[in-house]
Amino acid sequence: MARIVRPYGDTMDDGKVQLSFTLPVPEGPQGREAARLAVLGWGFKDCEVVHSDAISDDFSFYVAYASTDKGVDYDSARPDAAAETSMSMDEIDEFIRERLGRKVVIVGACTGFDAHTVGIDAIMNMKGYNHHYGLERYRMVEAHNLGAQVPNERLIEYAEKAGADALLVSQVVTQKDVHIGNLTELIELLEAKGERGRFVCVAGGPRIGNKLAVELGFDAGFGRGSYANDVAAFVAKKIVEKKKAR
Amino acid sequence: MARIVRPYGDTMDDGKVQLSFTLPVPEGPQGREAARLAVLGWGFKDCEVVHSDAISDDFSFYVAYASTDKGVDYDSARPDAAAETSMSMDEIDEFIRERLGRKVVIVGACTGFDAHTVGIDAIMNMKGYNHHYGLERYRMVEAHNLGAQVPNERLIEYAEKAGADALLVSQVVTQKDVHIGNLTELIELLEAKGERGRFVCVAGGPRIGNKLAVELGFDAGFGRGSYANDVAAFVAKKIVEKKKAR
Amino acid sequence: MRKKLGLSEEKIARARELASSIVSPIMEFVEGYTTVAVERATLRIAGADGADPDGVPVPNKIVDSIRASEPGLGGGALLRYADAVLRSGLAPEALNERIAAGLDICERPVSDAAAARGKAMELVSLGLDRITRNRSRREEKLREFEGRNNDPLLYLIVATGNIHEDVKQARAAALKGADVIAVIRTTAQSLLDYVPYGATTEGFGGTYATQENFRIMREALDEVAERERRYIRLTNYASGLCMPEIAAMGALERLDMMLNDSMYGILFRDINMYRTFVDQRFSRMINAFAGITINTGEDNYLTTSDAFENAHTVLASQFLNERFAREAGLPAGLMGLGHAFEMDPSIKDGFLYELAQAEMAREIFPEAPLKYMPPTKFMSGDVFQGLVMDSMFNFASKATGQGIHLLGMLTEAIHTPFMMDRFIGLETAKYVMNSMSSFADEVEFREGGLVRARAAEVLEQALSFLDEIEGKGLMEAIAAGMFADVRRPKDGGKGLEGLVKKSPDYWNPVEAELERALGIGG
Amino acid sequence: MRKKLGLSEEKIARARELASSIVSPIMEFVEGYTTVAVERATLRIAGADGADPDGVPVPNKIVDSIRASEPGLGGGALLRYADAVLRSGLAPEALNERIAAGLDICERPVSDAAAARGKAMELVSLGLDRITRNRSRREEKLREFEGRNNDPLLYLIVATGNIHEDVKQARAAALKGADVIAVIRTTAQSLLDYVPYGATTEGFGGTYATQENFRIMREALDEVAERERRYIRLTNYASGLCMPEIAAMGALERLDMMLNDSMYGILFRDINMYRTFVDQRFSRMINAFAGITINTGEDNYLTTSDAFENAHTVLASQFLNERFAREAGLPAGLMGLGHAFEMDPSIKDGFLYELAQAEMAREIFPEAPLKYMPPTKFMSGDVFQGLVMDSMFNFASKATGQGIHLLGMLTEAIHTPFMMDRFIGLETAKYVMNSMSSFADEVEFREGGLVRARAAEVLEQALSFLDEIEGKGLMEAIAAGMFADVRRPKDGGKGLEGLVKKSPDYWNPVEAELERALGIGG
Ligand code: B12
Ligand code: B12
Ligand SMILES: Cc1ncc(COP(=O)(O)O)c(C=O)c1O
Ligand SMILES: Cc1ncc(COP(=O)(O)O)c(C=O)c1O
Repeated sequence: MARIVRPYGDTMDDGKVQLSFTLPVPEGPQGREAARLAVLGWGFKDCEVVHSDAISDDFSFYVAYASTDKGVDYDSARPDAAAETSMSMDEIDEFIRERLGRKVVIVGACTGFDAHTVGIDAIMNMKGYNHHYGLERYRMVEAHNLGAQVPNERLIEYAEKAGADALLVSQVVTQKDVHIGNLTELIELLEAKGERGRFVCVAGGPRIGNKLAVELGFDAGFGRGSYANDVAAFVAKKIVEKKKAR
Repeated sequence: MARIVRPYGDTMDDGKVQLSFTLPVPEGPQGREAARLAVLGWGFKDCEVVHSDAISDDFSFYVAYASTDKGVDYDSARPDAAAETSMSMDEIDEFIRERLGRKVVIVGACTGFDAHTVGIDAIMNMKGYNHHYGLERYRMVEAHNLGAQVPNERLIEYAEKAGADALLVSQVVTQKDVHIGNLTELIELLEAKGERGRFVCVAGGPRIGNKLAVELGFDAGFGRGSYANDVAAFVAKKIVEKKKAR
Repeated sequence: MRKKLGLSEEKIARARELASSIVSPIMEFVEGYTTVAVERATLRIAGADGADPDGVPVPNKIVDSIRASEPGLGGGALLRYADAVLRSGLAPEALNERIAAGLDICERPVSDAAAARGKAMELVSLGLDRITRNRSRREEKLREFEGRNNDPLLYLIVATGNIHEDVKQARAAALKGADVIAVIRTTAQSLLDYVPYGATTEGFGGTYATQENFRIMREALDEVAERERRYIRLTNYASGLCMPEIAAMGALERLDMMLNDSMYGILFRDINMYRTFVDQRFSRMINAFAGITINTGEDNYLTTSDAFENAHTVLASQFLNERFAREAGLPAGLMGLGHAFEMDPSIKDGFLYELAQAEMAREIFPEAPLKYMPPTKFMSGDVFQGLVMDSMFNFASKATGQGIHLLGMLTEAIHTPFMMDRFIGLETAKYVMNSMSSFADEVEFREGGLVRARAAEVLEQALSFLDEIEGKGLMEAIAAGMFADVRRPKDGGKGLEGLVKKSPDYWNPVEAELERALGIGG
Repeated sequence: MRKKLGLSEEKIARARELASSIVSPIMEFVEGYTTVAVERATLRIAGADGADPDGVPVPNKIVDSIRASEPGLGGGALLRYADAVLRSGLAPEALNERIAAGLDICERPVSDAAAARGKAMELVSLGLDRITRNRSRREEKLREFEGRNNDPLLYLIVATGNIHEDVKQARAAALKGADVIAVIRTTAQSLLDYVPYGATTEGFGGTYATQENFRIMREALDEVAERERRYIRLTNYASGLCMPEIAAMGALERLDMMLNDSMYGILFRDINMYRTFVDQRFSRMINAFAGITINTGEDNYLTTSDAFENAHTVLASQFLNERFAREAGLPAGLMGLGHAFEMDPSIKDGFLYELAQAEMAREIFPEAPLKYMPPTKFMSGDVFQGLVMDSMFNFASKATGQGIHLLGMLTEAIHTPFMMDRFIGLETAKYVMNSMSSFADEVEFREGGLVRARAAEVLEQALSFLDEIEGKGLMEAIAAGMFADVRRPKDGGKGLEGLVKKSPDYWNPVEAELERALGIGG
């Protein structure tokens, strides 16, 4: 069923949106008019440029309110999530015990030159994050956290030695798409060694989506606000699935 | 000449825009995805929903950054201004003295139930606004400020008696387009009396544009940030023009 | 509360004396008059309600007909209405319908005045009992949900023009932490000499104040209150030509606050001053009886004139509003005296001056739940700068222990609030106020510093201002343009025709009962 | 400055003693060592520069070749370079080109050591003179434009990755009021054991620190400075494997500030601790000589651990950084000791705790131009909430008289700053700081109140922390994970291979000259 929704200012379907942006033109009436036309050009049906100011001689800043007719079909918006349903820590431990009967080995790292450890720690460390314990706390998970700035080669080497079931890769710095390079390289290295099938590969980070991760050859991706139990549930189910497939 | 410009985030032509809006759907992954699709639907080429929060059970708030390819032609953006060039108070007085040789009579009011006087006062009162003296200060202008909440009928009646050359109408409240009604009514009343040609009619207010005013039958419209000398210059020139035409 | 400014208690006392002698001649005048609005309010409390097919309310029809017939309105309206109830043998509701359909109750003179008086007392009791029950219900709920409201109370406006949209917006705001919802009235309703009837969906810049709209919103807020276990106060606007009537309707529908200023209508709406002074007293008596907190409109002084230069006019007006309120039996705990954060943001140390003024109001009116208004005049289309100005306001309010905090909207200069504007306002205010929660307790202002000096200066200026007014007389001072830069002649302005000299046989048991209950006047 | 917290001067003195005895054994160790980076820095001051076609810098080629040949690097690098200049009869620039093209200056042993020494002294003088002229120029301009900078200095970052875009962004920021522009370094440049050469346009999350990039930005800022008649300071990042080299380049190009922490590389970049301790001293001597203000990195402690619980680690680190700086001859006026506004925004009174901590830092280091960092950890995609957090930070900074104020960006959690983000940050900060400008002067903190108690508590905790470190030894404390929850073994981490024991004939006239000029060591 289609349920078309539009932005709401103070009346259903008024389509009101706030925008702000910079234009590489001097401040002035012409700039303001250009800003207004720009917004209309993006498909809004009316636009008021409520503020403009000079950022420098050649750049100017605009705040605008505009409205749109174009709605979106809410019912067909499929969230970009790896796991349809998550499980709690206890459920996951139970699930692993029942279906696999052994500990799952998970190796995690923040790769490349990325030095942000807080994200991967949030997933792996005992303490966890936001009242969700990390993987180290799971009785049926053997978690190895390699920290940050880990070259892909070292991660793979370690995973091989540890007999890992899954690799968790964190990428926080995304400017100039540096993460795409890092993530792609990992998969290519694994494939070159013929080992891609051996590990469940999961990427994560605040700007990482499931779609992107899957596109890059991972099994799943986890973005901002994800917790250890989300990824553990996914990994556990995936391993069971792979076991069945064999 | 066409000079296409696009929003600037931190690199020329990256097309970055910030948006915020409300959707009439509950907060959650599906809402976030709907928000993202909505932004893409408006023609942006990529979009990150960087924040979402529940406003109530059925409404949710989104902040997004998106980028667009669609530029706007800066060179052909014609500002919506009544007067191409303004004059200073002294220049205007001089202009009126030379070209008309008599004082120009201007009657102003904030009409309908609109009680905002500050805007019309800014234009008319001696003191003026932002270091621009008001019309009362002009030696060659006889200014009558009727204040706010003035019915259109009374404004016309007064203008007839005062022998006005120009009517200045302020409209500040614009919700549900109440100003459109008020402004239209004034012109219709004048036309019914066959007096539209007698007065230069100018509308003003923070949400009034020249285009809108002209559409509604006024000679010009002045928006936020306009000053007494802008409107006086316009009025004086217009009267001279009308005199010539006769 | 701990006082930190070292203000002179003598000067404060002197200002109160001046206010008292300024107000006293006004009160003498007020005694002798009633107005069409006072009579309609009285009728409403006694059960008159409804409207004719053209939308003319039943109370207006009754009052107009009494004025048009002999001996006119000087004796009050209630006796006639009660007589009509008696004579018709109908319940008020049914009689109202008849009147709406065209029945003129003044066709025949009152037959049995004593019986009518008895009926009137009965009707008035019903109305006043309902108001008393409302008051108890409010007190009960406040006790039940004690400690769950924010401090200061976070006050949010809704203004869609459509009561049903307003409900959505209000619910959302309440769920996110609003303690007070004010339904802004449609543009210039204050100039209507009647109160529209029924649920309405077509206002400009606000929603019509009608009794049905009050009821609809009250019900919605009560529902959220139960869910959130936080009492949500409802506010509407009285000051204007129907001041006492709207107060009555608010009392009947358990509103909790009411915009009600003794001079707002005169100064900012050009309503006749005699009319206003009479109306404001009756409306405040109703508020007092109903336990409704009034909100005065001193903020309005600063939207037209400069907040630094005219801070003393705000303080002077607070003293006058306080005095007028006392004369109407309103206790300090219900006096939401107004002031506003309207300092030019470019002034060096402007925030500190604001802090001084807000703290000053707090120390001078320690029991009043001061109503602090956000920046409006210097808000611009720059919503980011605006949000930060609002945040500084939030800071100042919490730092000085204000009672009622009107939340600023980042889009103040653009449109009546979008739902998201309100949300942003609430979330950011909660953050700021929580994160500097104990500031008032922690901080002292240096002796000889700019904060103390500013407060002392404003008090001093207010004193001379009051002094001058006392010399001239309040009505003359208003006529001379001493307030808000507007001149209002005594006999000018709207609604003077609604002023009626009480005849010796004027009879109004509502007034009498209120005065008795409030221990004033008579 | 007026002190308002009533902190125990004895405890403060005790903390300084502890810091001194913690640092002293490290200094003893440092005396005996040089590093590849110290040698390269020395060479750069003497004129070595350029890079080979693969991008390997000339100073690296020289040092690598010296290490590879007999007797290695223990005697220092400069003599060999001076000898090569002499022998070749070329100016350093021309020699550099030869080396870049493949010339190995170690093919032959030094022929005339005395002559080479003379040449070296000559080269070093040229370099040091240039640095001295830069310093004078800065001082002159600061005098010329006195009173035109903001207080605190508003510090803005640019981070496009492309030096030419950076220039646009920096110009815009400077025009709108920025006093300091920091060009953020590309991700993980600190882990490179060389400094890239030339203008660069391809960084990630920042722009390469290269001498040419320094020059380009310096020129652009000087231009704006003349136009605005406001000196614009330029900042870059030293701490990392090339700490002394980047300091040297900054000194040569008249940078004004340099990120330079005595332990940052160890803790946050896993650089070997011996290496870091040697490098940081030499780099700080250069900064001190060049009049460059260092910025230490205490903020980093709070990005990983809780700002309330770990406030004392910040203070302890400030004491250590101060001590290390003194040992390098750096006066208090150049110590931009770091701290940060990273309190969880949901903590009740969190802002007051921040105020306490910021004021505490101010009172303990009254002469240091403290560098205060904005909220980063609790910033989220909610840019509106973020803007308000930044505003509270702006308030706290001005209220406590900080020296260097890193402007927060509302999009901190999203991307490196857009031009408009910086603009919004600047405009709102200017408003807040101007409107509460005299706050520090006006306000006292109540005795026995939460603000004073918090400051006293943090000082107390820092004392015990320093006490414990002193007991263990600093290196052992780091190895045990006492800082920032990371364990760094003494022999672990990057860059240990670049550490070189000085041989008895170690000769480094730059070091000697700096020590002499700064009146320290040797
Ligand atoms: C703390 C911090 C730092 C600290 C890092 C300390 C440390 N040990 O981690 C320090 C100060 C060292 C630092 C440095 C830099 N930082 Co930084 N930093 C931050 C900051 C403030 C918070 C990040 C954080 O800790 N978030 C909290 C954690 C819990 O969230 P998270 O990482 O998103 O993780 C969650 C999810 O994403 C997910 N997740 C994450 N990883 C994984 C992995 C898997 C497998 C799964 C399933 C899930 C998952 O689960 C977590 C829990 O929900 C952000 C800004 C911000 N407020 O977000 C900038 C930020 C990330 N940093 C940034 C930059 C650019 C840098 C530098 C490169 C700057 C420079 N040039 O010097 C440096 C260099 C770092 C480097 N070489 O990588 C940018 C990145 C911009 C971009 N999108 O590219 C940001 C956004 C700031 C900004 N606006 O410029 N930074
Ligand atoms: C001050 C103020 C008031 C004061 C007015 C006092 C007075 N005597 O004027 C009071 C408190 C009474 C008031 C009341 C209301 N207000 Co009011 N008010 C404002 C406020 C804060 C500032 C307006 C102002 O003075 N601006 C300064 C002047 C100088 O600017 P200006 O009017 O734009 O004028 C300039 C130009 O527009 C132009 N101009 C204006 N008129 C003319 C005419 C001519 C001929 C020319 C050439 C130029 C010109 O020149 C001027 C100088 O540059 C604005 C919010 C804001 N910050 O803008 C809300 C605002 C205008 N008010 C608003 C509303 C809704 C109301 C009420 C209707 C609310 C209510 N329901 O009770 C009431 C009722 C008023 C009524 N019946 O009309 C809304 C309007 C929303 C909309 N777009 O419809 C605003 C935007 C606030 C909001 N966000 O809700 N208000
Ligand atoms: C005291 C008071 N009463 C009433 C009102 C508004 O009523 P109206 O706009 O209908 O005059 C205001 C507006 O600010 C006010 O301050
Ligand atoms: C003291 C100090 N040095 C250097 C840096 C950054 O350098 P890099 O990211 O290259 O390690 C930081 C980052 O915050 C810092 O605080």
